Amino acid sequence: MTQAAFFSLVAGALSGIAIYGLITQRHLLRRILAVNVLGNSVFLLLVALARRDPDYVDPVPHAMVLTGIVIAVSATAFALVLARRYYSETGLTHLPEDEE
Amino acid sequence: MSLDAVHELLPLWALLASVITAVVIFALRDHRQRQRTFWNLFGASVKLVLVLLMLHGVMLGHSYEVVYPVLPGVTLLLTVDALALLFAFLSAVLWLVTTVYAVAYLEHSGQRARFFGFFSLCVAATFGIALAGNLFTFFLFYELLTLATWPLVVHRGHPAALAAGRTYLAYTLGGGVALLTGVVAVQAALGDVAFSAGGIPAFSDWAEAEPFQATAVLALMLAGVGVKAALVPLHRWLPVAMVAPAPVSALLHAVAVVKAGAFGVVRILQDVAGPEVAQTLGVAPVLVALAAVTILYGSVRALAQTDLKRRLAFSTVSQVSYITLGVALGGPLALLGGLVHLVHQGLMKITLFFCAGYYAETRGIHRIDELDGIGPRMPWISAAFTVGALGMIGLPPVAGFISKWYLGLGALEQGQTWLLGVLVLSTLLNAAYFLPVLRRIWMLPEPAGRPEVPPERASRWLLYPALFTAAAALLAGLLAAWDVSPLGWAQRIVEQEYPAP
Amino acid sequence: MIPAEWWLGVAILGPMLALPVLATRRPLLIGAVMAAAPAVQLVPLTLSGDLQLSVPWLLLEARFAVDALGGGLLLLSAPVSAAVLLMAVAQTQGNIRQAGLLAALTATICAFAGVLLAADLATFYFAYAVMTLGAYPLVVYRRDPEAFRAGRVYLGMAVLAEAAILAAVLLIAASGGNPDLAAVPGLVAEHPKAGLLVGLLLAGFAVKAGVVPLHAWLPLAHPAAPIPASALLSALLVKAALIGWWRLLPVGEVALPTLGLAVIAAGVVTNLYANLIGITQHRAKTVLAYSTVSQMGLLTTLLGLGLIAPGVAGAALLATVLFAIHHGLAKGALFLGCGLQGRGRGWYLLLPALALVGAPLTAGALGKLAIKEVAEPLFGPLAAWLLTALSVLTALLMVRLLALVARGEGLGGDAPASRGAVVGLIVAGLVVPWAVAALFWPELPGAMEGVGYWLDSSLPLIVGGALGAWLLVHRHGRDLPTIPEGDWIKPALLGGLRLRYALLRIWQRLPHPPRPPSLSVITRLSAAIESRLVAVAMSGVLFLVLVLGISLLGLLAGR
Amino acid sequence: MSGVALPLSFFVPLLTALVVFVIGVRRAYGVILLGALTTLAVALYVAYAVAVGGPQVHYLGGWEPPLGVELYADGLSALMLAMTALVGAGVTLYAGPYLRGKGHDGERFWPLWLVQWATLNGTFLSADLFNLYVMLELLTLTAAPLAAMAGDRPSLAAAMRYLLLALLGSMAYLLGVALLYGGTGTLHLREAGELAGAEPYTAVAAALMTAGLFAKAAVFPLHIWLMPAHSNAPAPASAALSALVAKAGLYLVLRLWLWTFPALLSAPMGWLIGGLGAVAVVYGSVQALRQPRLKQVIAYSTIAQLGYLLLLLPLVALPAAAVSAWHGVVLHALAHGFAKAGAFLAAGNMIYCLGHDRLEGLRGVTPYLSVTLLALGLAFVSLMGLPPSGGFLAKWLLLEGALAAGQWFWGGVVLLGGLIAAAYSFRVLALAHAEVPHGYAEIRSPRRLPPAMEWAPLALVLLAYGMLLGGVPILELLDQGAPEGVR
Amino acid sequence: MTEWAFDALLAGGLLGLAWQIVASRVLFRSVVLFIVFGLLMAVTWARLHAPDLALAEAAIGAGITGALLLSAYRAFLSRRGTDPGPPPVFPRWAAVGVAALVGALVGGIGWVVVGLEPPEQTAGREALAHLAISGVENPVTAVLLNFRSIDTLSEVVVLFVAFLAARVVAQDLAHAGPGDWLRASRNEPVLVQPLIAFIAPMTVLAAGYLLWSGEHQPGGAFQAGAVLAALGVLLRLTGRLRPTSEPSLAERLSLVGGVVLFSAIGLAGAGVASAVLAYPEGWEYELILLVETALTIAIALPLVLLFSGSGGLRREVR
Repeated sequence: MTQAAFFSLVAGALSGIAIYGLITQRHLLRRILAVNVLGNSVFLLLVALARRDPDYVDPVPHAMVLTGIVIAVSATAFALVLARRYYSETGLTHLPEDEE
Repeated sequence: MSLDAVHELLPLWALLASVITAVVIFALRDHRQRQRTFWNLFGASVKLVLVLLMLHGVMLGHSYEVVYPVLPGVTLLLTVDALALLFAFLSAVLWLVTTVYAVAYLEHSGQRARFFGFFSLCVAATFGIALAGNLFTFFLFYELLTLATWPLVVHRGHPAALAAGRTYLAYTLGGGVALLTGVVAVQAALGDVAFSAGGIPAFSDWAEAEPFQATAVLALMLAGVGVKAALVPLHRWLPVAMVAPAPVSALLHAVAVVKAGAFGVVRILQDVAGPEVAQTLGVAPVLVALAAVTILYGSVRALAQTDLKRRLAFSTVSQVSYITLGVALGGPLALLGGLVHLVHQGLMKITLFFCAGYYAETRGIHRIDELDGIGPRMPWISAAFTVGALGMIGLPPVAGFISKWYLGLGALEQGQTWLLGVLVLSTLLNAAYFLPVLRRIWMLPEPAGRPEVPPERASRWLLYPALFTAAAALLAGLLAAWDVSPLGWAQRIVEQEYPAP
Repeated sequence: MIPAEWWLGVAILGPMLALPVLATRRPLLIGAVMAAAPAVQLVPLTLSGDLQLSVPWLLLEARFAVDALGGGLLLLSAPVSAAVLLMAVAQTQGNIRQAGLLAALTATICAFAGVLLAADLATFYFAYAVMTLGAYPLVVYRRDPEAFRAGRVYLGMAVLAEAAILAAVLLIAASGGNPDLAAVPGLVAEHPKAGLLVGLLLAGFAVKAGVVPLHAWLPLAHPAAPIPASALLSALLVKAALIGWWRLLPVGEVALPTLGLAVIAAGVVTNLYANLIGITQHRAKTVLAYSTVSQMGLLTTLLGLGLIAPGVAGAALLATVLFAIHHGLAKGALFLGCGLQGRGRGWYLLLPALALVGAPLTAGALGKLAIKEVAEPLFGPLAAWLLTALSVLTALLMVRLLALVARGEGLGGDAPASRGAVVGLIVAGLVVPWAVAALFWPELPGAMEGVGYWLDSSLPLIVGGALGAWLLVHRHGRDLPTIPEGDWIKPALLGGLRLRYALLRIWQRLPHPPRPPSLSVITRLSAAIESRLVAVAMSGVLFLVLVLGISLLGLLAGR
Repeated sequence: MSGVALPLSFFVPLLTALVVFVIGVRRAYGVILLGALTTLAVALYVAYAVAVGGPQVHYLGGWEPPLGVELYADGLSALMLAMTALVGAGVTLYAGPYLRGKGHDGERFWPLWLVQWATLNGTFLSADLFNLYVMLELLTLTAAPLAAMAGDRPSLAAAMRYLLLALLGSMAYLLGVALLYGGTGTLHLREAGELAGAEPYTAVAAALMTAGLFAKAAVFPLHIWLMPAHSNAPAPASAALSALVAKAGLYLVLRLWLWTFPALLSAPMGWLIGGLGAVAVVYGSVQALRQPRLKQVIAYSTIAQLGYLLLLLPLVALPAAAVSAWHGVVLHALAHGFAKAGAFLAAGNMIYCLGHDRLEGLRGVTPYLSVTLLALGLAFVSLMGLPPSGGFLAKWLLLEGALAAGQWFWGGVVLLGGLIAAAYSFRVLALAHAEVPHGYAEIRSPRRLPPAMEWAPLALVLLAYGMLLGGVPILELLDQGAPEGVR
Repeated sequence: MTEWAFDALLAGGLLGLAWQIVASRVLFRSVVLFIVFGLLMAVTWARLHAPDLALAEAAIGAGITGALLLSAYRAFLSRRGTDPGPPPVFPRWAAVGVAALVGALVGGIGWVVVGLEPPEQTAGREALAHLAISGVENPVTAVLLNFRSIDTLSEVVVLFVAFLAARVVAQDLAHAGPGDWLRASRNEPVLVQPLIAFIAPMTVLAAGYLLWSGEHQPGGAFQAGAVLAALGVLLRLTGRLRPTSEPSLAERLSLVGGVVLFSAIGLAGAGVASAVLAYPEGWEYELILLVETALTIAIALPLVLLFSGSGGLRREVR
């Protein structure tokens, strides 16, 4: 098994964990964290795939990931601001429908 | 644009006459009563003139056609033939009359801009239905009619009106779906085909190749138009919708809606399927049976009503099925009866609703037992009512007799003697629910303590339309054998549908 | 100058055209014009030639013509109409409803003329229907419960009859469009559904003719209607049935012995029954109504004779016309006479009553003789005996009538015009039938010879008169059974009412179908579903399912 | 020259947004209008160019794919672009007076909306899968704050929910892109499709991308964020979100399945995705039936209407149905865009006048809002697919396709959806006709609408009706560059 | 072999941390472990020959994100009003079901990924082939700023939009960002002032270096911007920068300047070069550097403002 394939599998597993977390966790902060982990897992997959061919390292996925990281931090920042505003308006750390 | 081109597009101008009227009226503010009345009457008159021009043209052997491709393989087609003009002329005349009536009727109510706007739109749609040259165009205007009439039905806005509106929509939109399915299925199978007298040739080929599908499609289309034609068991909306103001009822029952349904039956049976195909597919006999049931059912139900307009509404249920019956029977005589009843029923029923509205508006009379002794008090309107009612019974010389005559002959021509029984029974029932009303109007003494209403509240313009239509109904029967009478015109249509061998 | 054939139209519409005179409000003028107007009905008779009027734009190409039947009955119609209108003007002087009554009367008269003169099927039906309906306002003119009850019964039965006639008319038209009336008997005879057709026609017109048991409206309507209206009903309207029968049925075309016998039986029974019931009645006009029924029975019998033997059809028709004229004039005079005031009015009634009984030298004797002439070849002496027996009953009935009139009060005003009308009718009743007989059946008056005839014709009068006088003197008619006017109709209506209530009760007890589930169920259900779906967790799970599902299908597609 | 129009349609609104941000809305209102009009002109020019000269291509930076990013305008893109421009112009005209009237200065709204417009144009033009990812993220990040703008509990929760699902969706999409790039080595939409075929990785990629886009476009089981988000946004934003943003997601779904994954489009796949669409059609309409507020009704109607677009997938594989269904679906997208935007703007007028959009409040408002109610009524008519609206033409074509191929089920869905749509529509319209209840006293008379607000909804809705006249040219334009099966 | 062991250890660490992040009972631990996760990610990038990413991840993924998360965590601690209590726990049976589904997905992705053959022709190969005419030597920078520059442009727009979006839902300054602005006072530890005086210029220098070096070696506008942003965070935390609710004109210009400049050059490309976003021949390097400089600021400023939770910042003069 090549290193790329190995890390691809790791990326898959990471995305699984992240999605599981996104579904089962209800605290907004944790959900945002889960989304971030999911993003990282996708980035990992991209970079791992860029590394498959022993001849060269594909720069395109790298550029994609770089773009992705900035987008991820933007989205995270907005999500956090939103979550904080939500918390201050409602006093809830989770979405209203998750109330038992 | 040369004059010839303008002339060629006459159907379009006539259609636009009412559409533009509608738009202008929508744009007028509510209190601009004079302007609105002017536009109303102007639009109606212009339209009537244009229709007359077309009538003239068609009599000279000219044919009009307006084509506009809407989608690839789907065209908007307006054609003018004798059948189209029969309905178009009827609606144009009655629109003018009803407009006069409605202007007087709604003089003091709110939301007149909305009302008259939709009123005009409604007539535009009716006109479109009349002139539709293919199924797509027909459906387009057919549904437009539903939309344009709904605001009129719920115009009063009270809960009963809203409930009536709901029922109306439930039935008509459901029917629209059935019709749409059928129409699209025809389009999918045959492409863009225009109506043709005696049936579309491609349709009969199709019916031979795929009888099951053709039957289903035909049944769907007929069910669709059957809703507006108030065939049992699709009739329930009609009596409910009578909560609408009287001009609307007149429109629904006489000018537009049920007529559109009946006209649709004519078009589909005669000009799409063709009478023979409909007969072989077994659709026509079922329709005949349904129409017969409806005729009797409507009359029986009318008997039990105590509200005048409700009684009239059930009477419509029964009467409109005469048209369906005539067409479904499928012979020249029966078709003649059905077609001529299209006009006659319109004239008579509109008279009755005008009168009912007049009673309601001037005296607050809604129930039949409140009519006691109103005849001597209001002789003119009551005379009009009497003419209408007698016509409905089928009593000569009012027009209803002529229809019944040809329907009966048609039934016998087709060897359906039992239908004679239906017609006779229906006559009896009609008499049974109309004659007591007449008796109350003319014979019973006026109850004591009926409030005296100052005569000026009853606008003369509520009276004249009723008198006009009553006279028309009377003359249509009296002068039936004249060339330009409805009967004469219907004969012209029948000659096209059943060309002499 | 009006073309000759248009006088037919004038004859029909004449009385109607006189109506505007009402606007003058001058009683004398009105009376004179109204009484004179029906005279135009006689104009076509004076014009020579075969009058035919065709109006291609009217109705279904209307046609009019005069023939023996129509022309003969015009001779009846004109004097009766004139007298009736005169009486109506006189009696309703100052009444605000005078115009209404006169309008209804003239409309009915015009329609009757239309029935007589119509030469095509549709126009005939039209005129007949208008006449039927036009009589309704006459019946309910008094606006009291009695009048309304009578009107209801009249209208109900008339409309039922109308329906039967309509069916028959359509059946005929189906085989010949809108045929000339002259062609109708032939069409009916050859019609594939001839049996049904003849049945419908017989039954339909029988209501108007008052054949038992379809006579019930007559004894109700006559007493309820005002005097002139009653006269019109009895003298003219019921005769329209004869026209219907004779014009439409294939009399003279084919022999229908069974049917003919049945019709004769019905006629005889009608006569017998109506006379018997009539004797029990307590109001003069009711008695007269039953008398009309009984006399119409005789006319029905003539139709039956015509049906049995085409050979005698011509004679039977002539007899019918003759008897109808006689009866109409006599009955009209009797009714109008009832409307006179004062002690002397019984004398006015005597002559017409004698005529009805068929006393010698009266027109009645002529009529009865005509019937006998027609019937004897077929039934021999039986016919004469039967006729005599029935006449005895008629005589009894007339005694009853005169007694009632002598005792009772007059019903109308006592204007000289009224008396004039009555006298006019009596005179016409003496003259016209004889004139007709002399013109068209010259040998008939010749048959009134010999002692046998005189005995025969006076026998009923003597026997009946004596019996009646005896009953009158000794019993005063007190212990006669009380039979309601219209005999069977009252119990029948009551029974119908009870049945209706019973049915209503049953209907109310029937289980009603359950209401369909309302929209709220759907909305509640959808709300429940939506609240389950709304959690992000649920969305996540569904998202996973979606991904796996599409992947799986995609993999399968790849295979 | 015409090639430059493609990038311009992205850059013009973007730069307008930036300029507006810098110099402030109060001074830049003219700039906004100028930018909007320029964008409209550019978009219409693109449509014209495509109609005349066939599909237009612009390689950004001059680099051809797979190296660079291609902007590609075929008939579909051009139509969506034009629709966006028209709706966008309407929204822009409307938003100014609306926000001023509601007491906002619009500092937050304008840049977000203009960037969103630019992004929409970019989404419709871009032929690059990764670039589309960026565009999708931009859409999310512009849409979520618009939804949260009211700042109260329901709208914040809605925005939060939307954000979480949208992020999940974009990550899934990106994962799919990664797989696709890993398998084909290209990010170009069509090239990837040509290279990919029906491989396992394509299947998984398709699944991830489709599901991700479903989450973004609120397709049936993942629709829950849409109603609260769209109904709580300011009216012009709602209009843009419902008419354009959600549709952009579905536009991509259709693009992907027709251009990139046609090999995977088997009959069961069609049934699955079309089935979801069918359920959405029915379910969304039923939900709309029970909503107490106007904007909620309209928002649920969006869920239902978007479902129609998915009906293309089961039909497009059948030769008898393909062309009609394709035409019908695109017409539906257009008609829905106009009608929905008009409906939301009309609802905005109601809020503006009455201060709320509870349906009961529609009683007796006719005198003040007659034009608005006309627009609303016409919009609903188009939504339920009755003539003479564009929605009717779309439904006609869909039905014709379905019936021509003997697919009565899909035809039935179209019809049933129309019926339920009629039910919720007329529930609303009936209240507009209803009389004022007894004892009703007007506390304050409604405000008068500025003309721009009064007429903008009607103008938009009438565009949906104009399609009756322009059906043939529109479909001719659509045929430019259409894929094999649907030409 | 050691490499494999290292990779395995790395993978194990990533998975373990990820599990802890989503499943640990203590939220704070999750937040902190996420920062660690980011650092571990950076190491992984490095292992996978992606040094650009390693830099960016360390600066942005771990650094800025971590700061944002921590300040958000703090905000969630400050309970106001009623105590909502912890969010309800997800039912176990459902969790098992979710796990099964997730497992299936992971299995599917894994199976597909392992079977994925590298294609012959890729966009990456093309990029490397065209590197010579791109104007820069670092292939990643070439892709970002030349071949696929529209992505970069859009991505900066994303950042800008995130800032705008955050302003929409922003709270008042006292509760936004890291909380109350603490005026730099005499109470602060004595080392702070000298350290900042040292760090600030050094950081700017480092950023400048990263920016410049991005042309031929790992680095570039993102990394430089992230480093600058980190400086901003530091200054904000130590009270050297005061939050203001609205951005000043200069700030507004800086926020949009990058994109505007980039767009302007790009649109000019339609005239002077062949296409939009094409650089005129021979000017590639200069223009890319210019754009990158503007972008650095356009990246740094929104990040700082997002952390600060404010519309703008003012220098605090003591």
